[in-house]
Amino acid sequence: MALSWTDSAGAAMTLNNTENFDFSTTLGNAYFASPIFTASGCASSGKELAQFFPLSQIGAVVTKSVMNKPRHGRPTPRMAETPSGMLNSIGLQGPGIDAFLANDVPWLVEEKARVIVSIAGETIEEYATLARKVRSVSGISALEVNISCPNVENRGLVFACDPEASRRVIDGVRRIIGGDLPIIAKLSPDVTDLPSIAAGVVESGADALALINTVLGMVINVDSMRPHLGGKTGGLSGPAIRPVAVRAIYQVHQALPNVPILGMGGVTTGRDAFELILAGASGVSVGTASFGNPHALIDIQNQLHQILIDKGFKSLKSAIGYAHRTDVP
Amino acid sequence: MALSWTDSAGAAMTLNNTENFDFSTTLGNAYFASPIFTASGCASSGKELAQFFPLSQIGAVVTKSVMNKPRHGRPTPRMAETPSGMLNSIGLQGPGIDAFLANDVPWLVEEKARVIVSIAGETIEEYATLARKVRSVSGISALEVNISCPNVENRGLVFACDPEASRRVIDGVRRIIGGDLPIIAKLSPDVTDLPSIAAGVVESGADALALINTVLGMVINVDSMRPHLGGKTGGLSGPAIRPVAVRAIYQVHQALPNVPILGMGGVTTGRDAFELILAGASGVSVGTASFGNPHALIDIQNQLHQILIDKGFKSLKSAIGYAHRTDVP
Amino acid sequence: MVEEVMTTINRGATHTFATVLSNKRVGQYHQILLGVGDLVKACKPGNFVAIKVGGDSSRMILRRAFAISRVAESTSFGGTMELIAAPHGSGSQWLCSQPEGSEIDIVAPLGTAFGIPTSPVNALLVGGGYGSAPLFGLAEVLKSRGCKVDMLLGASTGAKIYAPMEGKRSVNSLKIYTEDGTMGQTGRVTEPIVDLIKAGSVDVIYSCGPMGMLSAISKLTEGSDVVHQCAVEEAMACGIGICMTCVLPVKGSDGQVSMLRSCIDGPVMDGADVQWHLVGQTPQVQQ
Amino acid sequence: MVEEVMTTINRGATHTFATVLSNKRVGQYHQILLGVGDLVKACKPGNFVAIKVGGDSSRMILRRAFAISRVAESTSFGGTMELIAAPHGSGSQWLCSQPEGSEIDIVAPLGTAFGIPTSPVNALLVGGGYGSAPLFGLAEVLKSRGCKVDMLLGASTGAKIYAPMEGKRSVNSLKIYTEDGTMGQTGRVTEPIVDLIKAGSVDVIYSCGPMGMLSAISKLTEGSDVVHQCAVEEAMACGIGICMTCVLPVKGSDGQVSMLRSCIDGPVMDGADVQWHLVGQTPQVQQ
Ligand SMILES: Cc1cc2nc3c(=O)[nH]c(=O)nc-3n(C[C@H](O)[C@H](O)[C@H](O)COP(=O)(O)OP(=O)(O)OC[C@H]3O[C@@H](n4cnc5c(N)ncnc54)[C@H](O)[C@@H]3O)c2cc1C
Ligand SMILES: Cc1cc2nc3c(=O)[nH]c(=O)nc-3n(C[C@H](O)[C@H](O)[C@H](O)COP(=O)(O)OP(=O)(O)OC[C@H]3O[C@@H](n4cnc5c(N)ncnc54)[C@H](O)[C@@H]3O)c2cc1C
Ligand SMILES: Cc1cc2nc3c(=O)[nH]c(=O)nc-3n(C[C@H](O)[C@H](O)[C@H](O)COP(=O)(O)O)c2cc1C
Ligand SMILES: Cc1cc2nc3c(=O)[nH]c(=O)nc-3n(C[C@H](O)[C@H](O)[C@H](O)COP(=O)(O)O)c2cc1C
Ligand code: FES
Ligand code: FES
Repeated sequence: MALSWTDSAGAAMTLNNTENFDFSTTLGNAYFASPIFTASGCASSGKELAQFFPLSQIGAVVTKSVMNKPRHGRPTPRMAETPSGMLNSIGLQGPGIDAFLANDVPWLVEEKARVIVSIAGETIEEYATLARKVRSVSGISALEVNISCPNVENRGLVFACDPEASRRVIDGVRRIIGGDLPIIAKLSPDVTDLPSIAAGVVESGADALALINTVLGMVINVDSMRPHLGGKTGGLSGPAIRPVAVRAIYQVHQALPNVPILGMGGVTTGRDAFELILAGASGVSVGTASFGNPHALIDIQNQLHQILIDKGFKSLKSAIGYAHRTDVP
Repeated sequence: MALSWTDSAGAAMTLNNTENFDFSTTLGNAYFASPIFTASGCASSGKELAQFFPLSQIGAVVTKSVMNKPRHGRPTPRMAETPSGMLNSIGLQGPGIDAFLANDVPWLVEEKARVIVSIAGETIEEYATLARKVRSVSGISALEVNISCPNVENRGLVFACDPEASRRVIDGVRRIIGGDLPIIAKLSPDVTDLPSIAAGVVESGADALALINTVLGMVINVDSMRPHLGGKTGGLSGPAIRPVAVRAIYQVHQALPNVPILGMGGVTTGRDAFELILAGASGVSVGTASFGNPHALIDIQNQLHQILIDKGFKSLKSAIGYAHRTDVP
Repeated sequence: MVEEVMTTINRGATHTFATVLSNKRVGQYHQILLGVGDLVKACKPGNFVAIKVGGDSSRMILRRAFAISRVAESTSFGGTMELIAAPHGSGSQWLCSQPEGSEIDIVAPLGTAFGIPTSPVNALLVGGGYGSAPLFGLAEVLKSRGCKVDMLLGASTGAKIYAPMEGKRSVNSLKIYTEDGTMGQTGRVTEPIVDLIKAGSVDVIYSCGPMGMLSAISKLTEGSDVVHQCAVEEAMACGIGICMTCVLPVKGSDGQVSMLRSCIDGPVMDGADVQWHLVGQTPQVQQ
Repeated sequence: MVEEVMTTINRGATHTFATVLSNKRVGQYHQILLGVGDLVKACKPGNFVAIKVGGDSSRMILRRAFAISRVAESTSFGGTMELIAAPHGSGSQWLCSQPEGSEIDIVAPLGTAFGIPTSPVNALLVGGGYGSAPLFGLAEVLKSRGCKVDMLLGASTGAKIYAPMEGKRSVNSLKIYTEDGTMGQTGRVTEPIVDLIKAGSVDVIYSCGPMGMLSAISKLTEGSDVVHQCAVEEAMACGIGICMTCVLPVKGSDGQVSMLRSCIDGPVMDGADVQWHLVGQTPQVQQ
């Protein structure tokens, strides 16, 4: 059985050598040679995946959401496998923004990876502080603002579930960042009216949207007869939620056709990435799939590249939102 | 290979013969000998499943949501299989309430099935009309009010996504029904704050809640490069959404511990039904599982019965919400 | 008024396990023989079987439908059922990869059967791709009733023609059409039908194959006296009438169009009743 | 300040296919021999392998972790890797049902290895259930370094003791404990350890088994000079350090507790550093 990814350098060559096809994408003013990115929290800070392929070969590394202070996260068990999916409750364990910017970003830059830094805060002020620190560092292509964490100032409500709080976070970050670094607002699908939340953060200055974060779920351990996860509820990811991701991307692209979307949710193959792109994604993050297949990003990237060419597209960009076309079938 | 369900009569005997164990449940003032019901829309009107087991052997038949007028529903394709799930967009095809009450209910009553009638309307007035017609028929154990359909009077917004509209539907139905027939309000998980929608309908007179209806999803057909379903979006059901169902049931049971919940979403085995019961369900509807296994209801019922006994429960009721207990583990 | 026809499921339907007795590649298809015991007694040409695919921990939760190609009772194996399956996506590929001896979970027989004329008639059997599978069993029945049985088989390419040796014995004539000319005549199976109808040499057409072919034949028989019984193929979630996903717009005797379930009101339907132009749309409700 | 230790993944880790060369039942376990080629060169006692389970259309999306029991290079098969797997849930049952000749998708070797002393010491190897699997390979290495190797194996019942004939040759002594007394002495494997430590006859304990056993041994070695290297078993979503699900609270050299990934900072950890009382809780962040 031949393994496509044993020679990942060769695979990348194929991508570059194809003439007449443009695989690149943009999010705001940031350019990426490939639309396939890691998903925040599913590639740690990058070092671990680098064992399997050079990080310079994929579109970008989206780093794990980092908070201002170091954080232990939630107690174990932190995961439960579910049918075609999994729940996680990591609780944003991490080294804190200072250690992260001092150690992880320089390493990624050295590896020639495109870097998107994801930040998470418990208060609007914390987001602003994080943005200020990120702004002072070079080598970063975009800022992903993960607003799917609980707002400690407002009854623990998740920012992205509250239109007003979402807007204020993005507004605060935008003021600090100025116009240079594209801001990608990462939204939760657990809301009644996603397009209106999306419109709100775009109005407040988001250049792009990341859709979708995990879906709130829970598993009861039938042996202990208690919630299985240490954190009780967790985020559902993986192929199980792909139809929700496709719907979210389609809805938001329909409402805001000019806002680029970084799509994600259950992408495991090039076919899946293609589905999200047809729905309206300009780029695709791969999360849970890497847990089952360390070469998932490279495999998906190669497959997507081939599919687009086979379908006759001249560029990735011409496939974005193609499922919305209105000509008679 | 022995098939437990080839002799379903024998299987049922086992259930009845167990002394010292009470498998019954109640929703409002309605009593059911078993907590395992069909899910609305997943058993048609009952006749078709009766080929595989007597309908009198399960807890109840919840009939397909019926509207006032006959309806063709949505165009095909109406379904797409997804990882561990499926999307459907049937669009409430049905004969209309008059034909339904004249033909289907008497047949079910004759079969000695416990009947829960599910109604769906496009206006608050239509729900009231439906309730009036249902009230005039005997042999019905409860009324399930499916408010997960679009409200034609209010921007097509789904009733169950709008706290005020949900309340008004249930209020209208409650006024008509009086105190006799338990009202089960069926809610959508596609909302920001499910417990508050639940509290609203309970305040308006719902005796019980049905959780969850399908999750809004979409599949793009990568051959045609257009939305696969005739209705574009569809409802996601099956094991993929079980963690969402468990979370919804747990959350609502925590907020409203005295309101019985008819749980559903991805239940395929007795273990799954047990999980929903531990989370807080008083009864469990089985939907999509019957498509893959026509004996699913009987299998699940037998397995659940055995699990409860093996775990040492003296009654189904003592297991309801057991995962919420606060004694130290 | 749209009055929904309350059909009930095929009374012979049983949910049971079957044993794979053999699994052979034939062109681009797999010929799969299942040991199913007494269940064969209830099977009629046109019926189908719904098969659980992918094993116990599969992400595929729905059954897959396959026409019953033919059934037999053998002394060594008891009742056997043959399927002709194309390895299309994951589910059918799984089925085609099941080795001899595997146990598979089936529900059968399901759906309606081809109507058999009470007097000897001239029958034309038209099959597209694996659609020929149930036609050979049908041919045998028709022959035994004294019918003249002509058969036309078509496919895009020769490897997609299924026409077993034994099968050929039960027809009076067999013509093959392939679009790429790799077997039989080059062209579409529908081409010769016009002339056959005009010549009055056909009383009934039985067809099974892609929806486009069935619809084309319905058009050709329009206005003629030729009866057209076609076995449709709509995506099915349950196969047993409980999900309402497999519907087709069909005109009833009262002239009203309703959305009928192709799993229990079909797969065999009267081609003249199916509203082919409305497939993929919703008819207006007339009250 | 909590400073996260930036470990990198085992440098030998490779993602490849392996062939099942044999699969035998041994008591309640399956002894599975995989042909893995040159990859064996990178494997050390204590490392594990992450295996994709369930086939292509499985609903199981995560790999399953198994300790590498031992590796060998044979002339006929090239490099081979042995696993001892208990058929627990769907994933491990799938693995245990793979016939000879199957190709399985693996990532190995992963994680840390047992530390090997540079001078000959008295080593006590303690295994619970299938936890004995990696200890026999370890015993060979220790023997070759001139260590004295005593082994204690325990399980609830005899069928859960894994102690192959060949393995017994590489230890100086082997004692078996079962809770139901069906094999060896009745009782827990931890019982004799106190006396061994007191007697000063042990320098290093290597342990592998249920978390309860590892924690109990850590308690017994507390305050003594005995080094305790244990191979932990936390649920792992990725096995390669990218998901942060497999963490354990571990005290660093600076006295601070951090949540370390047991897939790359483990599975072999210093039992004295693991904060057993905090497992399943979150330590306070000290700044
Ligand atoms: C009444 C009937 C009889 C059939 N008889 C045969 C037969 O004799 N031989 C044969 O090879 N095939 C037959 N088919 C088609 C067969 O059911 C599909 O090829 C099969 O379902 C594809 O499943 P998959 O997992 O391989 O493909 P996928 O494309 O992965 O399937 C995804 C989903 O779409 C549905 N689907 C995909 N293609 C079809 C299709 N053509 N028709 C209906 N549903 C589809 C599947 O059931 C599944 O739910 C028949 C279909 C019907 C409805
Ligand atoms: C480092 C390490 C080494 C291991 N070595 C062996 C070995 O040599 N032999 C052996 O038989 N088993 C070993 N295990 C345990 C083995 O991984 C589990 O039995 C297996 O994952 C169970 O999967 P399942 O699908 O059969 O069970 P399920 O219970 O259905 O699994 C559901 C989920 O829980 C996880 N899970 C369940 N039980 C365990 C467990 N005990 N440890 C970790 N995760 C678990 C699974 O990985 C899966 O994600 C080891 C585990 C780890 C972490
Ligand atoms: C273990 C794990 C950790 C995650 N951590 C983060 C995070 O720190 N920040 C964030 O924005 N999203 C996080 N996510 C969500 C993913 O980035 C992604 O939005 C989601 O998992 C859906 O994609 P997938 O199905 O490809 O995994 C995490 C997901 C998983 C599974
Ligand atoms: C084909 C199909 C049709 C459905 N029709 C209805 C309906 O008419 N009314 C309703 O309240 N729910 C309907 N549902 C939702 C189910 O009753 C149930 O809430 C949902 O499918 C989750 O349960 P499951 O995963 O067991 O299917 C339908 C679901 C399916 C799959
Ligand atoms: S396939 Fe379910 S009703 Fe026909
Ligand atoms: S299992 Fe993913 S980090 Fe250890």
